[in-house]
Amino acid sequence: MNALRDAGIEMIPYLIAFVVGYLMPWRKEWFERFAVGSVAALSVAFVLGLWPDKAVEVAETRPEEWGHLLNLIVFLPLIAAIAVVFLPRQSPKLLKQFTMVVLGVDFLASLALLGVPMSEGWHFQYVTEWVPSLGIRYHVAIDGISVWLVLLSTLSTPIALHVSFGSIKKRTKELCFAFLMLHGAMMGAFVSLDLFLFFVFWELMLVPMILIIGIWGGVEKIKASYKFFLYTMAGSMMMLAAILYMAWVFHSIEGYWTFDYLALKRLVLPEDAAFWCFAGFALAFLIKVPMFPFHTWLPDAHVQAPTGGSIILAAVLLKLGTYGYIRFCMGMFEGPAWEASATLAGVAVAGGIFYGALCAWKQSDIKRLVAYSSVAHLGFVMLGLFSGTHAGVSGAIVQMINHGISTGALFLLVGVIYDRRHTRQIADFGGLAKVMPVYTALFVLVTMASVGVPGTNGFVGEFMVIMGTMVSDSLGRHATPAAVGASFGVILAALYMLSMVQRVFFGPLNNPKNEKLTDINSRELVAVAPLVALIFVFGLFPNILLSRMNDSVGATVRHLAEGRIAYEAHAGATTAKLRPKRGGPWEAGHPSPPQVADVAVALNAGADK
Amino acid sequence: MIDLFIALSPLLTVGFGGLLLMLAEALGKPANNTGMSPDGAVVVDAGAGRSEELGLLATVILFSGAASSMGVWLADPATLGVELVSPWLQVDRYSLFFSFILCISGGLCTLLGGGYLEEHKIDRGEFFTLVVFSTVGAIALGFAGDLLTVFVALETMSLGVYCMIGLRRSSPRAGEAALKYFLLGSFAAAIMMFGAALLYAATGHTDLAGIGAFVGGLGGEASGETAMVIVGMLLMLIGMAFKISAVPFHMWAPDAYEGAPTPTTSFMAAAVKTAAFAVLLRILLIAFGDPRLMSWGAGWPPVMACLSVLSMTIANVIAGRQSSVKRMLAYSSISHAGYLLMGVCAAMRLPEEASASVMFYLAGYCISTIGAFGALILCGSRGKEAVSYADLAGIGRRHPAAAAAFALFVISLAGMPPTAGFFGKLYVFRATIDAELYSLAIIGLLNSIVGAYYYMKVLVFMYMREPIPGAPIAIPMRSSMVVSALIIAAALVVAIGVLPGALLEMAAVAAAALS
Amino acid sequence: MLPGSVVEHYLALSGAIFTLGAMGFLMRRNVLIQLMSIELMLNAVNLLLVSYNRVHAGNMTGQVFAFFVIAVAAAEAAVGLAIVLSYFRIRGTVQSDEADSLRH
Amino acid sequence: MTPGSALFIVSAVLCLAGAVTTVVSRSPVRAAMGLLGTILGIALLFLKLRAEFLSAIQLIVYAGAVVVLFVFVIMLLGTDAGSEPESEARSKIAPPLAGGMFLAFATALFGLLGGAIKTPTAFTVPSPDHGTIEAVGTEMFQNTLVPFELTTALLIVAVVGAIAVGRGRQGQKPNQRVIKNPQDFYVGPVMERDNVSQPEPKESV
Repeated sequence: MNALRDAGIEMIPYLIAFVVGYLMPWRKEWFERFAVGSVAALSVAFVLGLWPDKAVEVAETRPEEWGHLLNLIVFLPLIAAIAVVFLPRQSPKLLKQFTMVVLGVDFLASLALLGVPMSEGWHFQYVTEWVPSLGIRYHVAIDGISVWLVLLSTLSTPIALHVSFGSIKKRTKELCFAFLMLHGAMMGAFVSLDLFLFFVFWELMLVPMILIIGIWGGVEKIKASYKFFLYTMAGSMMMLAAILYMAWVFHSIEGYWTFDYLALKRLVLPEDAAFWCFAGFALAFLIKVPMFPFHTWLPDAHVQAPTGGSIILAAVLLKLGTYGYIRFCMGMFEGPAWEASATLAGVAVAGGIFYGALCAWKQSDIKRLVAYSSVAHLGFVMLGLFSGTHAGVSGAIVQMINHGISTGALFLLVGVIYDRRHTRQIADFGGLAKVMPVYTALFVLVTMASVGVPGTNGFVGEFMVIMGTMVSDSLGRHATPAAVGASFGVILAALYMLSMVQRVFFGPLNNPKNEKLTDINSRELVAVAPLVALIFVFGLFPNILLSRMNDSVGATVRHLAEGRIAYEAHAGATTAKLRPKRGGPWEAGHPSPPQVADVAVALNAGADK
Repeated sequence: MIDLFIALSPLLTVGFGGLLLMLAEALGKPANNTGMSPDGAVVVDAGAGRSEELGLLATVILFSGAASSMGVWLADPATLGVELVSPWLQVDRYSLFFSFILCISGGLCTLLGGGYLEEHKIDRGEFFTLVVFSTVGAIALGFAGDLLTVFVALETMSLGVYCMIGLRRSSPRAGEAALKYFLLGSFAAAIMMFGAALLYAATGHTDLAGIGAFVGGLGGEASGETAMVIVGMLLMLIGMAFKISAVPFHMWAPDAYEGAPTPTTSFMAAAVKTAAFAVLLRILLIAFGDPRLMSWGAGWPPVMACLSVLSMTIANVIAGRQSSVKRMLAYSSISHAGYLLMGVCAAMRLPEEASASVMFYLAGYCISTIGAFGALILCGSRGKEAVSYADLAGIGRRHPAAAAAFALFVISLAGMPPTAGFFGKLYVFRATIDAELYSLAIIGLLNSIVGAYYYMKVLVFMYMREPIPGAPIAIPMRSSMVVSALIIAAALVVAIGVLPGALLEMAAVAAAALS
Repeated sequence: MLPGSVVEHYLALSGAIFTLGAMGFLMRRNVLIQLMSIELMLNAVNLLLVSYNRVHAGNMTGQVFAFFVIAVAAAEAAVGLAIVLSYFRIRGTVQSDEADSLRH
Repeated sequence: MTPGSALFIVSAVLCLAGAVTTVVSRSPVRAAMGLLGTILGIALLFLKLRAEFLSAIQLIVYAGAVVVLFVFVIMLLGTDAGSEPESEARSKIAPPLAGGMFLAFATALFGLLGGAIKTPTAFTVPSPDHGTIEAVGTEMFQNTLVPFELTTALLIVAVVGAIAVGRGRQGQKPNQRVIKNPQDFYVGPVMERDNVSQPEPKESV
């Protein structure tokens, strides 16, 4: 009887899969449904059968945290994306509701992440074997930095999709699929602590994003999506080479394969190798940010993408570059990151903040202007990261969140008038304040946040970045010029944003086409309201952000300094060495050598017997 | 003795299955599909009009070949008295891995053929016999441990493929493709045979292990034997390079791929290439596995590295400029040969890891490329094949399922997650980096960016462009056989891409059996 | 050394036939002659195998190999001629450089 | 000059002359005769090398079957098939270039070989039954049985394939349909923009 009950319990996943498959509203005949159900059950059997059964014990589990929460957040959208494939394309309403419900659940689940204080160490950690023979593990966790980015994404995606449903009427199925896939991949990239897993999610974001740009984009959509794709691909290939090289060095020292961040972080590479690996990672992230010489894909992508795509791109996707820089470049290549920071800071100020601002000033297309303002804002973020100080890095992270909120809101608002007038040229507008008062108010508010007026969120981040830059060790004598340059950048930002607002909303209403414009409708208001609220919440109470990220930022800055010292002590060496384990909460979940070093050898030994 | 038959069961199953297929073809209902030859005589094709049932039978035969490979793998071939057929046929886990892949590939191709031949009015039963016997040759090539078996097997496989290309007798393009492939293929075989004869002349052995032992026993100074071994090796490698269509010996490939019926193309791109790599790795590692021949100085690695770099770069550049998708896929398969050769190069320092990576890559590549050609088949119908990019425009809406499948396989070929191609590429690059061939790995990575461009072009045309109104477009066909082939291939691509562990371990074990 | 008394003479002869065959294959555009050139190359292979079997005279491997090469060559010729025939029916020519419709 | 050397010289000249004839002659028939000459020369050399059985096989299979097959095909195509002057070749440069490259390649290879071979290798004295039918048969059916069995697959493929390819032309032409309105074949909701010409989405095919 017991055996029967156990068998019954084991059958549950298959039964669930079968029932779900059977109920898919895809085909009418029962045998077709039956076939789909069977296929679903079979695939569950397949996955369960192939999954390596050697689960790894996490070093320290926190009792108050539910280990599967991150899995839920990451895989709910991905599984939903697969489910969307089987939903009928004839009923867009069902598709929309399904997608929104999934994203809503994802958002609520991510709110639970705020339930625990972000103390030292990783939270909600979950580790299991994925591909044991290559040393690849499924290792996810968050800290005070990534938790905000996860929340930013779970908030932005539903908003972006809500906006998209308003303006996009065709090919809803593909839209839902792309957004869910993109969302899941972004979540995965933010929480992965295995470099390989990170790379998988990083690459997984590409295809949905090019679909979003390429299917629902503007006139030049195909060129823009090619550009986006090739730039990102170029960066990620170099990153892949660096990842593989580091895994190999670790293997040759320790004798087992791993791609784990915590393990590879311990590597102290010789100068050349460290530089090239840093360059590989930095290239991937700086392209994604994008920083000055690599920024040319961004205006095209933003201008051509549909409003929803622009929001996701600005709010979340670009943050992957900055997040990757903090986590991986500063986390694993402390020495080269430190050495390169003065140069890169110069580029960030001159090429990002100044050049971006000047380009923005010259634009006649509002969306393009906002896109270039993104380049300038991200210059601030990068400057804060390069400073390597507690204030600078915190400011950069705050600025990342703020940029996500305010630029996302700006793109949303630009989308609103684009839907009405199908143009984004500044010259076509003027005096909109008279016909669209609510819209104008919102736009001015968001512009204020973007410019960094005190009281809005933008001010906190920029202020902290400039303060942090001023006292930075890593920038040395370049610290003060960089800080001063950045301050000028703030002024420039005010100039170009306010002049745009002035030309679009104030002055005479001289274009007759603008006289009939309707004000912002409820759907758009619902979308933009949370962002506007957050502008004030974070502007007035920045401590909500700062208190949670404090420990993580402290650890990042501390590890950066320590790692630099280890790197300099290792200078001149030709071989890599492994820093001893630091211990403590930041190395919980570090991989341990497998029982037998090489799986192939183990299997062979078995075969010989 | 019965053990031996069990050990050889993959080969025997497929071989006798082929005979059964011929019987079924000959004894079945007389053809309902007659045509007139130019001189007025009525031409009756055996097995005409029955391509679905014959295709299904062939698929069953080939899949049971795959099943028996798995069975022998599990039963541990070393215990099955295989020394009786050694060294002619080396029944080890290495060859079983390949016979498994080859049977799966062949089975998918016959499934595609079942739908395609009927739709395009070339439904002739010979196709399936040829596929099955070519697969016999391919499996035997994977098993071969002696130059003699290598040749017989290679020719069995190639002759079948030549005829499969020329099967569509009314099409000048198919005739041309068959002619070109035949001429260059036989030329390559002749060059390879001369190389083999030189190896025999120098060593007195035709079995690979014997050659390897003789080479190991050669003294350090330059002697006639050394020179003959090196020249023989070079000629063998040139012949092999033709078979795997590596640049600059690739001239035949795009034409042959384009002119052939698409199921044949997929067979050529998948099974022929896989079998050629199987024997290439075995020859390089067993016969030329001597450290002196595995060096940058006088051995095969520099040759392989040159071929690899040329194949990747040139094929990728040309592929980006094609207007025909089928031709693009042909060039893409050449560039994949380049990536694979990179893994072969890495075998100079890390024989096991590198050959495991090549084997894993081949498994993923075979399934993805067959799937891509299958999706291309599904996009056309009734004599109008979808070949150009323009034919694919708007397929994302005309036939969403075909487009989704095509997208998946193209993503796999481009090496992006979550697909089999991604892990294959990763594994090959890892082997290359581990073997300290950094510049080769960087060239490979740069090439995969170029490659990504033309793979993305397929996505762009399927999802982002619309057909020009009024232009003749290919209507997607309906065929349960093609669809089932695609479902199987897609399931495998995703399964390997998400949970590659089992196959990786198989490849590692198989590679360990090689040395 | 009298001609034919050492095996290198056979190697040279076989190499010459092989080279002639390969050049014939590469330089001629008549498919039939290209096929014949391939047969020449295979004959060179046979000569090499059989002559070196007198050096490694312990077994008959070389001769048996040559036997298989003959079998393979015959099969190849049959298939090749069938393909040429089919091609001639369609195009009315056996010039291989007129086989270029695939590039356009 | 021993009779053996004389035989070698005669056969070598026959082989080379035949090969050159094959390669240069305009007429396929003459080329086939050249091939026949080479085959005969090699059969003679086989005799001298104590390969009586192979010599017979060479004559039977090559001279008796392959060359006859060639001649047969040439007759089938018309004796002048392909014998027209090759001046209309599309590319005048490529063939000589390829041939020249191969010649250089072969010269380099054989030069390397010739340079490396310091001392000539004499023939060993073979066992008395070297090359007889019995010896070859024993070798073939005892040791090389496996490849021999594999040859069955080769021959089946060759027979089936040659028949499949070489038989008469197929009768039917592919039936092609030209579709005027691509929207007919779309699945799913058709949007306003697509709807201009066609009010209802239809099933495809």
